[in-house]
Amino acid sequence: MENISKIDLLWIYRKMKTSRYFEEKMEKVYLEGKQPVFNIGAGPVPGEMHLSNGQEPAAASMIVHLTKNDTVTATHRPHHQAIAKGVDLKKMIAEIYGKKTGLGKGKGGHMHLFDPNVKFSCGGIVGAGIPHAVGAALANKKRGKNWVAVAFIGEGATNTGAFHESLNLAALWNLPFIVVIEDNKWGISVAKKNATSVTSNAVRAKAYGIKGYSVKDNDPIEMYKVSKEAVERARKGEGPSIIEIETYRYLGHFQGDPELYRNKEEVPKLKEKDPIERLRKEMLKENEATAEDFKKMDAEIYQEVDKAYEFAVNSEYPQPKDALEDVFCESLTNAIKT
Amino acid sequence: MENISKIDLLWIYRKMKTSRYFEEKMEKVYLEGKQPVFNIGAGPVPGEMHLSNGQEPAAASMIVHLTKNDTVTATHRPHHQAIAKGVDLKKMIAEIYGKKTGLGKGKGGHMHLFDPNVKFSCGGIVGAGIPHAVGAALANKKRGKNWVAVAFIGEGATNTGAFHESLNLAALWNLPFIVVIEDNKWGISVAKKNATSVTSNAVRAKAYGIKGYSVKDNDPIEMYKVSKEAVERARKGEGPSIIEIETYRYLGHFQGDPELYRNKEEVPKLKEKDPIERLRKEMLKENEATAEDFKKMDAEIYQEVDKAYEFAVNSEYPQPKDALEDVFCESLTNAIKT
Amino acid sequence: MKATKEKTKKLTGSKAMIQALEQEMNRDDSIFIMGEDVGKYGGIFGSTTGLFDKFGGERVMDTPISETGFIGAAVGAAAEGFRPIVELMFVDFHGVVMDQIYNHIAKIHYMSGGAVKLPIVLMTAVGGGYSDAAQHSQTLYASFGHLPGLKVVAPTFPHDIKGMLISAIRDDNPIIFMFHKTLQGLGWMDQIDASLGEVPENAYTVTLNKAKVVRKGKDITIVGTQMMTVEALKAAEELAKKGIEAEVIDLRSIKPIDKETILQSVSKTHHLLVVDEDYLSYGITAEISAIVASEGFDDLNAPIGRLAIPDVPIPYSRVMEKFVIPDSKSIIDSVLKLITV
Amino acid sequence: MKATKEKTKKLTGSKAMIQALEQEMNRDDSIFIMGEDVGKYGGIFGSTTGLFDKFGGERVMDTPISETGFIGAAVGAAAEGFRPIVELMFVDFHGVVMDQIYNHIAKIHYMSGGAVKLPIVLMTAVGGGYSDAAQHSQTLYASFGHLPGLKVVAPTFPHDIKGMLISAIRDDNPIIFMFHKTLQGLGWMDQIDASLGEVPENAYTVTLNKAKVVRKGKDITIVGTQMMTVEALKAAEELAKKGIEAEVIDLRSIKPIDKETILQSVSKTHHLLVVDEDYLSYGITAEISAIVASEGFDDLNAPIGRLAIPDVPIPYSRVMEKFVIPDSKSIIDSVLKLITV
Ligand SMILES: Cc1ncc(C[n+]2csc(CCOP(=O)(O)OP(=O)(O)O)c2C)c(N)n1
Ligand SMILES: Cc1ncc(C[n+]2csc(CCOP(=O)(O)OP(=O)(O)O)c2C)c(N)n1
Ligand SMILES: [Mg+2]
Ligand SMILES: [Mg+2]
Repeated sequence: MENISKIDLLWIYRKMKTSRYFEEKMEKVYLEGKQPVFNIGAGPVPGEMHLSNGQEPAAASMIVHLTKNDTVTATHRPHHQAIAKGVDLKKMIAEIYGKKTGLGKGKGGHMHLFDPNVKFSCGGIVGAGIPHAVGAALANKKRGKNWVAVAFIGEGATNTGAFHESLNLAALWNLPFIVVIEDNKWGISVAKKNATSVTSNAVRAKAYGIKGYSVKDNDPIEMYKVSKEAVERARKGEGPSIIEIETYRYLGHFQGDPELYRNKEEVPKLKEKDPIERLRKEMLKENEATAEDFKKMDAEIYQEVDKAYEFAVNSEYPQPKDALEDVFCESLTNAIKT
Repeated sequence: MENISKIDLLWIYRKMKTSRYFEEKMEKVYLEGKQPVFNIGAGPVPGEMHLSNGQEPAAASMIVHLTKNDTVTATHRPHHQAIAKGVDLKKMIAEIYGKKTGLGKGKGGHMHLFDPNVKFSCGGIVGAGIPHAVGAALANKKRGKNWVAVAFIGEGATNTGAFHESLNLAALWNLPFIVVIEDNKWGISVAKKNATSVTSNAVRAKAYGIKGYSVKDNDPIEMYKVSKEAVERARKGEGPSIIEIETYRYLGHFQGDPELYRNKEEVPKLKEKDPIERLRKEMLKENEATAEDFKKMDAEIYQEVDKAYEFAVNSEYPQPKDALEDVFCESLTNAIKT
Repeated sequence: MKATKEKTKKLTGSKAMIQALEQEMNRDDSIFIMGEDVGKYGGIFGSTTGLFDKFGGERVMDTPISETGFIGAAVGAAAEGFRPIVELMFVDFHGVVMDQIYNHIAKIHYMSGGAVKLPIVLMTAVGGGYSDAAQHSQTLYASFGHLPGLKVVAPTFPHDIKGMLISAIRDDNPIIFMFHKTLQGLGWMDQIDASLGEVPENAYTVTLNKAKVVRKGKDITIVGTQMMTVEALKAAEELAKKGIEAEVIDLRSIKPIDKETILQSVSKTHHLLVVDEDYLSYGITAEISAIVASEGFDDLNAPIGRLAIPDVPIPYSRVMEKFVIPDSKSIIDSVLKLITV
Repeated sequence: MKATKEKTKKLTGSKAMIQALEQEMNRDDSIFIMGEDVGKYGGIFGSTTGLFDKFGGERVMDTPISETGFIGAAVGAAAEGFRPIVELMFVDFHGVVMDQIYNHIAKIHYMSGGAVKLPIVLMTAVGGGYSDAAQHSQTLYASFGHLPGLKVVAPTFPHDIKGMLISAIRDDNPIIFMFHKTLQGLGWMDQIDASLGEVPENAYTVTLNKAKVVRKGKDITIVGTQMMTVEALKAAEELAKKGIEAEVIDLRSIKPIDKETILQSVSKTHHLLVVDEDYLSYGITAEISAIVASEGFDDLNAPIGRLAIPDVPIPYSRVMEKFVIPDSKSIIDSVLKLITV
């Protein structure tokens, strides 16, 4: 952990822990109203739910290098990046609960979180967020700012046309753009080896004449260093990078996934190497923080997250007719045909 | 020209020469009815016209290694590959004239030539033909045949999502697939350096773990050798290849292109190195053929092409109502709504 | 052959699909299935469950997330004589591959003057109602219906699902086969009676281009598709109590539309309501209204009613989603407006 | 502001577009243009000629053939406060990028509850009639009109082309701006009078969502778009000689449709013919017929006429292409059928 400031280490721990606690709580509330018989459309949080437990290092150890002027685009599995990027937690949970107070007034849902204040967005179409980040990077270059744009994707998204077109554009125009590939081995039920013709997506950087990095075994420290270099290079106008990190998907693709396609030992093995626990132990060993510090920090985190959930639970639902608003900047209400 | 059979050399020459003469004649007939004022919709050959003068080596020196069981897909600039693949010349020209006797009964036109007898197809959407060839290669593998599928594209098409998705699939499934990239430096008016983030698309093979080859300066002999290796490897189940050949675009992107975007010296310089003349001289030097042989061959070629044009010119136009046929295997005529 | 009244079994929509696929794959080994998660997973909406174990990875192929790649590959494989069945999980995702669908799959037979045949079936799940939001709840019926060269079917009941899927597989033309998530009878979604039905065990075909009168009535014709047919039938029961006898037509074929069945019904009821889970503008309500207004005009005694998703994206929050997707209640309201016109 | 009657100049559609772009780019430097061959080439259909020299490569950017890349990039740039104008040469090519258009550009404002604005103009050339065959001759009006979250305009005459393009650029919503190849007045295509018109030199706006009565008449309403408006006007002259006074409406806005103007006209003429250069099923003829059949039913004295490209791909050979694209002759025939009904 040489030359990583204690502040950064604590920040990374805090964000990873916040995300983990957030997701574990979401895992529970998602099941409300879905028992004894699971029904995806029932309960206070209906629809698909993609959780990121185990994938926290990718988000926290990259985003620690970003400011609110830097852009992040994410995917259908967006909570860990959203939390690291500083998306308003209350409004984010309220959105997931479909409340009027949510980021999108309940119109978006968990796959569609937009917080322009911290330049965060995500979406449900694999690969589609990559060019959005390229566009933000283009805007930054046009404005002469040293702001960067980072697209987070899964390893499965590297085989979409959007990936290729976006990387070529970013490289061609030498944009401050980084793509972080969270290789959790799976695209739903399709293993990386059955989807991607190369074992490491870092080599794909060669196809664009840019820099490619791989981070092994979900290591928050290694991810921190690699990201630092990539972000600094981007800010200096030295062009885009591809970063692929081996990470862990503890849960199913979405909640309710029977997971018949992977063997039962995989996850327990991964959990033995839990990245948050690893970082905590490291920091204790290196005396970067005491057991007390962690206890205090964890308590703060639980309280913050719990409060945000409360806010969401206690918020109002939108009115049915609100569905007709926000299609365009001006209201559509009077233009409706029926 | 060591270890290239005379037969192959003569075949390559014949196909290149046939294509060149075909295109030069097309250049003329295309202007019929379009003078004194050029009108793209007028004359016996209306619509867009993309000619391949100067790009013959890519087609002839690859396709010499193929049989009629091997598949070729091409682009909006398809004549040189079609001729090398053995597409019925009469029906091809008839199609371009919009005649009932054409390959597509006049429904397709010059960008849409389909000859299942020799497994040739092309289309007007950049990149779209690449996955079609991947599918043919998949079919060959499923049948346990050693037949190969070759997709011909321009260098501009390497930046489409279709290119990336197709190459990854072909590599992943280890298919007998080859993509030949005709780098004529231009995608309409956009120079390769303004469109592609790497100078050579051969390096992009690394992104798929396959073999990449580049052929310099439009050389038919080098293209022959490289293609031979790639085709043999594909037949042996050793997987896909990318071949990029530097080639020449003598004419505008399409006929009528003002070409204000490239300087006037470019084409004359290229023509000094005309690949057909180069091959002819080489063969004379190496005594592979005599001036007499060439004279005789050329005469045969002119006659064959002229006859095919005659056939087209003398063929009937379709009936207006024929437009309603061939939408589905059974006739649509009675189902039409108006 | 038509459905035989012999041996039948109660199956869900999902099981009906699987049975059709299995029986046809046994019959013809030029058929193979490609798509994301069609293998071990068995299809996100249960369309291929068990087929990977029965037929192996050669004939039930998982793909990367490369829709243009593998749907484009279906063109090449079909041109070579195979009969690919390709699934793309949600209809919403087709935006990444529409070019292959409308410029190639739909047009190659025509552009080749009939020389090239592309017997491809594209299967995809449609529909909302379970809070999956704007990018996972669409039907996009008309987005496919508008484009020439495609037959687009959307069966409702298990019997039609099996029979029309077999017809689609045996057809030499490209077919878009849309199945509705809620009608698959999946254990993890809403359970509705319509997703269960008697299905003959043997293979049989149901014509692709015919609508079906699923309830006779004399007062008004209600045309629905998939879940809208189910809601229309519910509404019809309620309306009957009010003395209004609605005739309900299950469209089944989005393209071509079976005009005859619709016009004949309207010539009897003189009233028409079209209900659609797709967007209002340029949707099914538009096309059917136009057909009747131009070819059945004199049979109409009242304005045509249109009920569809108002031209808004599908919102996530349940209260708003319920508001935009038509249901038996909004159907009843519309009918009462039309009849008392 | 409305068009001022002051200083005007006769311009082609192409020149009108260029003038709109130049004046707006001078006014607001957050505007930039991206697309294939929009730079030195000046746009394949003359939409950006000269702008590269005036504004340089930073504001008039040629792109690779990566539609999902650069149209997706427009989303990110717009969210950051820029106002991208993106051209994709032919409407036919949008199949490769429909996802960015209907799932993202069209829905992000809505899904974000209004928090994100995407002031993007997508310009594209539409139309056939010059033998460019099935993949280069479509209009696909309805393919865009069907999808919520997009304003889709298709002006016909130079005055509207300039005014509506300026309105589109100033609108904070995403706009699909379709210009018709034949109406650009390009030297290398058919020369038609309609492609030339008086255009005010100063910047001005024309409302995006209004249709326009371009010829008054009492006997029948003919609704057209772009070249179909031009053909309808031609037909109207002929019909007048036969004593039939047709009112011709230039639709101009594909989405939303200006119902009021159409309904008002039909309430006067009691007859309606809709003409479309797009495909018949689920097209403009469907939507407008449905609007009138549901909201103007009592004003109709005869069945509604629909004239569009029968549901076939557009054939290459001139004789067949002319047969499938409506023209003044087929319009006259249809009108005579309807009026003598
Ligand atoms: C274009 C498109 N195709 C398919 C899907 C369905 N889908 C959603 S997530 C997913 C797997 C994504 O895998 P990966 O990119 O590795 O992300 P992960 O889920 O592992 O985080 C798929 C196939 C989609 N949303 N969009
Ligand atoms: C998807 C798509 N985008 C754009 C076009 C318009 N277009 C036709 S050819 C062409 C340039 C192609 O360049 P290249 O691939 O190098 O082939 P070349 O014309 O040089 O043979 C373009 C942009 C198209 N046909 N399809
Ligand atoms: Mg993954
Ligand atoms: Mg080129």
